[in-house]
This record gives sequence, structure tokens and C-alpha cells, in this order.
Amino acid sequence: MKLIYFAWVRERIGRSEEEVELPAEVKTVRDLLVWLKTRGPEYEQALQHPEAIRVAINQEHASHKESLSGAREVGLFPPMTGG
Amino acid sequence: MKLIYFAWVRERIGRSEEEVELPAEVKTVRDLLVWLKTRGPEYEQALQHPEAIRVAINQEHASHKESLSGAREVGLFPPMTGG
Amino acid sequence: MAVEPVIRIQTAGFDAGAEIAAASRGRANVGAVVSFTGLCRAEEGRLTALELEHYPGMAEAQIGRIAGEAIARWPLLALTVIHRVGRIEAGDDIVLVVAAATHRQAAFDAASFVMDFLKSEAPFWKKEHRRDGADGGWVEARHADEEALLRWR
Amino acid sequence: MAVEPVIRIQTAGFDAGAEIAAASRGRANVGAVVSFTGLCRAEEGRLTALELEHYPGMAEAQIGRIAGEAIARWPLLALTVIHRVGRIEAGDDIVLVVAAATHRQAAFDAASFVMDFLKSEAPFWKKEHRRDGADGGWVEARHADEEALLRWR
Repeated sequence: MKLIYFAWVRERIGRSEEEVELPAEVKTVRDLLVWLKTRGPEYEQALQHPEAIRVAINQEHASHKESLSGAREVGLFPPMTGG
Repeated sequence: MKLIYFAWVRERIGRSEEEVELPAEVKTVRDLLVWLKTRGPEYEQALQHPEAIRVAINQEHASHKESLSGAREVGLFPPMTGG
Repeated sequence: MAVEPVIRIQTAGFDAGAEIAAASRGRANVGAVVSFTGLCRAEEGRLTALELEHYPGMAEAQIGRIAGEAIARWPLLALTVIHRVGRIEAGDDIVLVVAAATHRQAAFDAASFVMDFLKSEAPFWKKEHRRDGADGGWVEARHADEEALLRWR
Repeated sequence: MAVEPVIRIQTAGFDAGAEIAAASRGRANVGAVVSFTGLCRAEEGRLTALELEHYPGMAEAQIGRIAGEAIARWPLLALTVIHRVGRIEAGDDIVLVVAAATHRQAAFDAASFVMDFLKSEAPFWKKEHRRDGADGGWVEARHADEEALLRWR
């Protein structure tokens, strides 16, 4: 699965995207955020307030409760400030 | 006092403005409309539905109840359709 | 310093883009500019043009009152109202309102407010030129336009 | 026939006047065109520029969803959304929304609706370039922008 990061999530993690193999127990967006935090201090710092992280699955907004089944690309980013 | 007419009020009366001397009993806008209707068939036709006539005294909107004292210029016209 | 509105009544056309740019130029706190352009509709091909009549003097004064009211109600940084008169062909512009503010809601509300009052309280009248050559008569005031004023009371 | 929105994400500037004119050109029933231009504020001289980041692909798709929703809700005759990305200097344009309709209320409401959703649901982020050279950080979402969505539910 492709993970893609934006704004301060990207800056804190230190990369803009990566391919990951999810462990079998990671089934929802919330599981993904918990698992990513275990991958190192840069992830820990980027995701310390998971409720502030917005998520898109296959380029559509998704809640933290949503299942990852069928997800090819998951975007993680802060609240949007367009317009 | 100067009377000035617009749109179909002007067309029906057949002139765009005129100077008039008001009889002493004409004190309000409503009095003016009643008095004007006596001045000929063209006025009669223009003012047959006085409630449809909008009035401005000295270039400010005025209700039919308003006094004419101090009026130098009175505009008579249909409901406005600007914009 | 109170904003001085720009008000013009003219037979010539206007350049909406230039007026929008002018509303923010030199004003570093403008974050939002809303414009409204009103056009002469062809009314399903029935009309070729409109003839716009106005009450000279009062039209400027009345637009000035409406603009002043908008400036008193919202924190505007610029406000422009241009109203054309004379013959206006179908598809051509009739009126332009431009409102600039720091945030968008003030700009949207002020432009909408000015248009609502222009429609029903500024002394302009429209006569139709019909394609079939018949006397098209004067455009009647829309009840919806009178109703639109109520939400600002 | 359903209206096809015009959606562009670009680094270049845009010409609001040209987009407004394009929204009514060849559409004889357009009587009202509302435009919203959003600019980079200098924030009392504190900022020199903003850096606009976006999620390529999703940004276009998400604006498309917002535009489609507006077209479903109001009888629009044209709808254009242009959002710039990259470095934008203080005083320069960031975003343009143009909505055209027969009557003004639909055009005002649709432009306002699209802006409200662009602010909070389109994947764009702004980083500040401060005049003093310090790292300005990322612009935080305004609570008022989240609240603005509630009136469209």
C-alpha cells in the first residue's frame, strides 16, 4: 500500500511517500495510525495527536473508523487550509 | 414646485417634468396624487392606480403620507427595476 | 478611516477584472473580493435589448445611501458600484458590484445586500426592445426582489 | 444538459475578468455572474508570501465533487474554480470561483458554498514565508471555516 504525506505530516516524517506492507492486524485507519507510530521517533512526533490527522483513502476523505480494505493509496495530512 | 416623471408615468403624462403651483389644500404626497388626477385624462390614466406610484421628495424616497412642506422637487415613478 | 465607495452611472461598458483588481490594489489586508455582474438576458430569444432609464442625481444619491449602509454593516475595505444606462444589448453587462474585505463572509454579504437594494430601491427602470418589433413595455418589478429585502431588516 | 464545471489547479495567475466574461459568453439566459477572488494577505506586513501545497489528483477530484454538489443544488449555467499552488506573494490572487445563473441568488449561494467547502475539504495547505525570515509554520485551519459548513447541511 502507498502512503502519501502532506504539509507538516510530511515534514515531520521526513518523506513525502512510501510503500508499506501492513501487518494482518491493521484493518482500519485508526489501526494504521497506531501502527505507524511504532515505526520510529519521526512517526511518533508526526502522529502524536492522531485526532488532528485527516486521512484520504484512494483520494477520498475517510474517517478514522473506516476499513482499509481496497485501499491502494492512503494520504495523511493536517486539516486543510485551501481557498 | 418641480414635478419630474419617469418610465411609464412619464410616457402616460406625456412630459418628463413641469413646474406647478400647488393649491393650499394639497399638503401631502397623497393629496398631490389626488389633485394631479384632476388635471386631465393623461394624468388620470397615469395615476389610476395611485398605490403603484412611488414618490421621491427632493430625491429621497417618501411614503404617500409624507408632508410636502420643504419639497422643491417631487419625482413620480413606477416600482424600480434596477440592477 | 471609513471606506469611500466608488459609484458610477455611465452609458459605457465596464471592465469587471480591472475593477476587481482595483479593489485590492494597495490594500494589504484584502483577502476576499466578491463581484456581481448583472447582464441583459435574451429571455429565450424574445429580447434584443433593454433601455435603461434613471433619475439623474437621485440615482447616484440613492446608490450612495445603499453603499453607505453596507459600509456601516460590514468591515469592508473597498466597495464599487457601476450601473449602466441607455440601450443595452442582450448579453451585455448592466451592473457591477465589487466588495472587498479581509474575510469572505463580509464581502459576500455586502455584495448581495447592495444588489438586493439596487434592484428595488435605486431609481432605474427597464424598457424592453423585443425581437418581433412589438412595443415590449416596461419590465415589472419582481415580487421576489421585494421579498429579498426582508432578510436584511 | 448538465453544466460541466471548469476546474484548474495551476501555478500561474488568472484573469478574473476573462473568466467572468467566459461564464456568460454564448449563454443567453445568464443574468447574474458572481465571482470570488481570494488573495494572499500581508497580515499587517508580517508575511511576504505563502507556499501553497496540494495533493495532486485528489485536489482536482475533490474540487470536482464540490462543484458537482453545487450544480446539483442550484440552477447554474456555468461554474469555474481555479486554485493556484506554489509560492504566492502577498497581494497576489490564490483562488477564483465564478458562478453564473439566470437569477442572482443561485449565483451568490453557489459561489459561497463552493468557497466554504474549498476552505475545509479540498486538500491544500498554506505555509507562511515571514518578512523577518523566521520559519512561519503552517497556517492553522480556522474554526470559523469549519463552522461555515454547517449552514449548508
